[in-house]
Amino acid sequence: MSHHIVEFKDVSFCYPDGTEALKGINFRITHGESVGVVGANGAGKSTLLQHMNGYLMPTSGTVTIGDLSLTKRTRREIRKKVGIVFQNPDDQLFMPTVFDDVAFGPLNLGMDEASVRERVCEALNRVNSLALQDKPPHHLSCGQKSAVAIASVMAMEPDILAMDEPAANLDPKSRRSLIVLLKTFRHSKIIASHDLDLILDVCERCIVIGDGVVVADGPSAEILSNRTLLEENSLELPLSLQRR
Amino acid sequence: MSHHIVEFKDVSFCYPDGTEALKGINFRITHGESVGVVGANGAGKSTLLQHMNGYLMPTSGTVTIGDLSLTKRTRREIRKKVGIVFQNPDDQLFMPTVFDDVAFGPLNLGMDEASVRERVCEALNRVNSLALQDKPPHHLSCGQKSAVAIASVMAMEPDILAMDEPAANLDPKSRRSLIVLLKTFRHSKIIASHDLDLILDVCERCIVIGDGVVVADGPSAEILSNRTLLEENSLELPLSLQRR
Amino acid sequence: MHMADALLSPAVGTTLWAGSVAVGGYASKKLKERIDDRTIPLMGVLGAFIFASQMINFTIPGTGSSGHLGGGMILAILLGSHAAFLVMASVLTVQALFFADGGLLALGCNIWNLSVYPCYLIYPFIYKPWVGDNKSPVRILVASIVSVILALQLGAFSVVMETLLSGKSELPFGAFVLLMQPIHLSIGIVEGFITAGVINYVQGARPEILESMAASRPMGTEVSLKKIMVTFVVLAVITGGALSWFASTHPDGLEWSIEKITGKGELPKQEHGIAPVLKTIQEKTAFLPGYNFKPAGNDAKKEEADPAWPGIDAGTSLAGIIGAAIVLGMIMLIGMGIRSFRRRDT
Amino acid sequence: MTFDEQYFDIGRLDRLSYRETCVHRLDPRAKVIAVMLFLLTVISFPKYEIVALAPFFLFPVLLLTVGEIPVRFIIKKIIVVSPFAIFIGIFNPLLDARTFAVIPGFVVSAGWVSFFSILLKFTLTISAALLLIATTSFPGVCHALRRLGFPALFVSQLLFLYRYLFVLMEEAMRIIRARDMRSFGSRGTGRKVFVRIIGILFLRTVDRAERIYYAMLSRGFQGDIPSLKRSRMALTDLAFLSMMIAYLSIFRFFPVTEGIGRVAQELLG
Ligand SMILES: Nc1ncnc2c1ncn2[C@@H]1O[C@H](COP(=O)(O)OP(=O)(O)OP(=O)(O)O)[C@@H](O)[C@H]1O
Ligand SMILES: Nc1ncnc2c1ncn2[C@@H]1O[C@H](COP(=O)(O)OP(=O)(O)OP(=O)(O)O)[C@@H](O)[C@H]1O
Ligand SMILES: [Mg+2]
Ligand SMILES: [Mg+2]
Repeated sequence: MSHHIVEFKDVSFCYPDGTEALKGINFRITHGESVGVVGANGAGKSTLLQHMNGYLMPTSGTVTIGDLSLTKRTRREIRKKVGIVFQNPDDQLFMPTVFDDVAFGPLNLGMDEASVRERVCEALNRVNSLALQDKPPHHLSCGQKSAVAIASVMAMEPDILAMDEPAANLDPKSRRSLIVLLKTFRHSKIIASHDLDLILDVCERCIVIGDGVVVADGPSAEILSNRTLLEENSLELPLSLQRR
Repeated sequence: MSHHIVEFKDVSFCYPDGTEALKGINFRITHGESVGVVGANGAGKSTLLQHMNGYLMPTSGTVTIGDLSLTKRTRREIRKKVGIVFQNPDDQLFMPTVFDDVAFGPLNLGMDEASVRERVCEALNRVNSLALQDKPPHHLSCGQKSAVAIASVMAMEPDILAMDEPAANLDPKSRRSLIVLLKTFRHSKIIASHDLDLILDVCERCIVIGDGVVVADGPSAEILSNRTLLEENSLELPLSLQRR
Repeated sequence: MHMADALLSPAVGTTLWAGSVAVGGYASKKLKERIDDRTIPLMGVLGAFIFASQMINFTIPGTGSSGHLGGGMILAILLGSHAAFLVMASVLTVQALFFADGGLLALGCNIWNLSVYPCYLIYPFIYKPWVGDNKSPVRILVASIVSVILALQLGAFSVVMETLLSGKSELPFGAFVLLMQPIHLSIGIVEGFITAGVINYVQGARPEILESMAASRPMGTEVSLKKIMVTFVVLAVITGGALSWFASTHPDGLEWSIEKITGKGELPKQEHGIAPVLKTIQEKTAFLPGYNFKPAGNDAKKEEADPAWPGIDAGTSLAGIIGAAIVLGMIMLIGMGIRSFRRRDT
Repeated sequence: MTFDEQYFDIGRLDRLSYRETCVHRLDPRAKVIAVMLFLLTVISFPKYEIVALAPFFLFPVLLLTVGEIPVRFIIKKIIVVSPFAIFIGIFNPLLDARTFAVIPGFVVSAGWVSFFSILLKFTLTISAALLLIATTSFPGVCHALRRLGFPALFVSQLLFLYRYLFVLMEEAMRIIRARDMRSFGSRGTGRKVFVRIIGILFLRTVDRAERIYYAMLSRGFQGDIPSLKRSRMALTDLAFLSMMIAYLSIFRFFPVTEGIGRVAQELLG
């Protein structure tokens, strides 16, 4: 199933104001892999994720998703395959009610009403938020918003899932169910997070980004127990590995 | 020193749309205590914190800060005593440069120029951000913004410090320095967070909120190791207490 | 459409600057008397909102082009005249500085064209009396569209007048108006729809916000006739003063404009396409200040004989060109010198 | 030009203004006054003037080089905003075809001369405005305006606008991203969704203003935005201003360029 492959080849990205956020990133993710992306504040994680469906286009180098290499022309096709959950849930919820919001994507895909309804309920159910469906998003608490944002992306059934700091505002139980949810998601996934314990739980592979380059890439268990490597990158051992 | 006391007596709060977010909250915090507030998403933590300086006014019940009970009239006095750091540092840094921002409070207190300068430098120094003083806030990273927001509250020398989810987007190293910073703050402090490890590190006392009421209140070490209590409230053991 | 520095004469530029500064001072004074201090951050953040909303564009059905929110009118509806004027002036200032939209001298014109009309004419005299406390979406829609169109038409017309009175452009009044007004009509319709859409949306989703904004704005709930009269008199005095000033310096230009406005000088009949039209207009008219010679088409000899021709003879011009080349060359050298010196320094 | 680029451009301009060169260190008031005088002088030349404008390129070139501002960036910005002036100016050659014989044996029409003059003035005025902001931080300009007598309320607005410009633009950009991700082409980008998004952005803006207001209150805000006294006019600033005035008046009132040309002409024979 070549179409679930993600490949970055020498990807560099420079913000128009001159900040070099990525400086030659190389990696390849094959079908079904789950990969954690970790690094200091400002290392380039969010920038990297935004390349995955063409919000940002590499200044140099190529991004390949499945059989398509990312260009302005293939962007639309690629967006159907890659679902991204961004850092701030407020920015993702722009429809007047939770239900409408989750339905927005499926409706734009041209699905009929009955199946949209079904999809929406299923997606909300998965994040334990079915009861919120008629609320307007601005009346939700932070964590509730995050959960709904995840549902709205899940409802599109993407082939590849990318998440930026998905657990930041979730309570420990919701975080735990997110972990379970992510584990049951069978396709490729990429998760950028400071929550190293979550990465350790969900991802078998981990990429450390430092100042726009890949500093380390390997099995999570190995990388996330390498104290010197982590400390060089403003990280520390996952809390569950820190003995009190 | 009665003026550092915080007391909530039967405090209830109902949002204009009818959501009962607080349903009779009772607790009392004495001088120098540091208290963690934990609970599920939507339990009412942020709502509770917003009562501490009159951003919200209780629908019923009384909030007492020091010798003053919170009313529209005493609000201004109380705001001088309680410094709140909300979740989003962007909303707190409203002046065009870091220096101006930190100086805003002291200037409003009517201090003369030299002592304002001194206060600002001292506050910025405490959060290791003195070098940022001439920068505009929009050129700072997430973590830097949080640090400056804390400094701008600290420069007011509040008697009581309240923080909502202070570590949400910080990388582990910045989180660690925040913990150190909080430990050095001598006055009373109240911290709402899902990061139970942080609470365990910083607060000797912990209040569990569930659905608008106080479910438990006691020493952090005790409460945060009580697995059943935590699990009933959508929480779980701090990660550092979970053995892998 | 933003007026540009390069098209302005100092007289027009400074007059409109003075006018805008006067209105700004008046607005600040009025606002200061009754302001609820929570409007201060609200005004600032709403200015930023105007910018942010301009980044979001949508496809206008059928045309493939995209539209966005302009600002003046929606601010006036939300904040009332005085606050809206100040916010709009700040927005235009940031545009002039960061986007170089217009320029700093033209800023006076732009504030006048894009803020004074919606905030001090259209809103109090058209939108407000029309909509009042009536919340019906249809009425809001119609009133918004009409108001935005009127405001933009006035603005566009002012751009025309300012350009003509400055005398840097050869464009004749009629053709210029025919170029500017229709463009702004279509922009106005789109913007009117958006303005109404946003007001209606907010009305539906969070009516309490509109109410609290209305409650905290000075010129919102009770409009006193006296105040409007004062505003109007201020406007009239400024425009009147400016116009009579021009009348004294450039009698022909103004006469000509007024003749055109009152419709005596009609557009000539079209022969083929726009070029002949422009040419006939040009032949029939001599209207611009400092342009008091009779244009003579391609007839070069007549031109040289014309005593009003700016006193330039071919000899000085050649010297001028050589001089300009030398001066520019020297400036380039200075620039490069400084650059390399700096580079060596660091 | 897409709006994203516009946003980044102002980000870049803003960053340039925080550099440390001697131009950046001049008092903002001196720079504001100097630039305004410069603009007025340039604009005051008559319609057919070209030659006498040449010396006025010295000022922007000095700001550019001493202030270490990238030339290309400024040129690009000038081109981006040029359409309106070009659109209006291009009619001059069409309408004013009288001969303006400049060089013997070579015929130029008056319309082209006045058009070229507009372009020169445009380049000079726009670059001066851009360079002012590139060499003076925006807060600096605001404080200058305040001390030049602009109303405090207006200046506070301007500062708030500047502060939240970046925050809200980023917010808007993220919302567009979210919309585009789930829109699949033109579906979902129509007017209805657009108005709703603007509406949401508006509501959030109002909520944010409320939070900011409370943040201000909790730091003792009582209706006035206090500010510390900034730098005062130093000797260098006064020297800069007087040099500026001398420069502007010499080249405005004396045909220096032409004189140089004449001397050169004579020397060459
Ligand atoms: N819009 C932008 N314009 C210019 N520079 C930017 C922009 N967004 C981010 N940057 C810069 O790019 C670099 C990478 O930022 P990015 O947001 O990718 O970091 P991150 O790893 O996601 O950090 P965090 O953990 O704080 O979310 C940083 O130096 C940042 O300052
Ligand atoms: N502005 C509002 N209008 C109506 N209901 C609200 C509003 N803000 C919050 N609520 C509701 O009030 C309850 C408490 O919300 P609150 O934000 O205090 O929760 P929280 O404990 O801070 O949650 P989180 O951990 O997700 O931040 C929730 O049920 C929420 O949906
Ligand atoms: Mg990020
Ligand atoms: Mg909360």
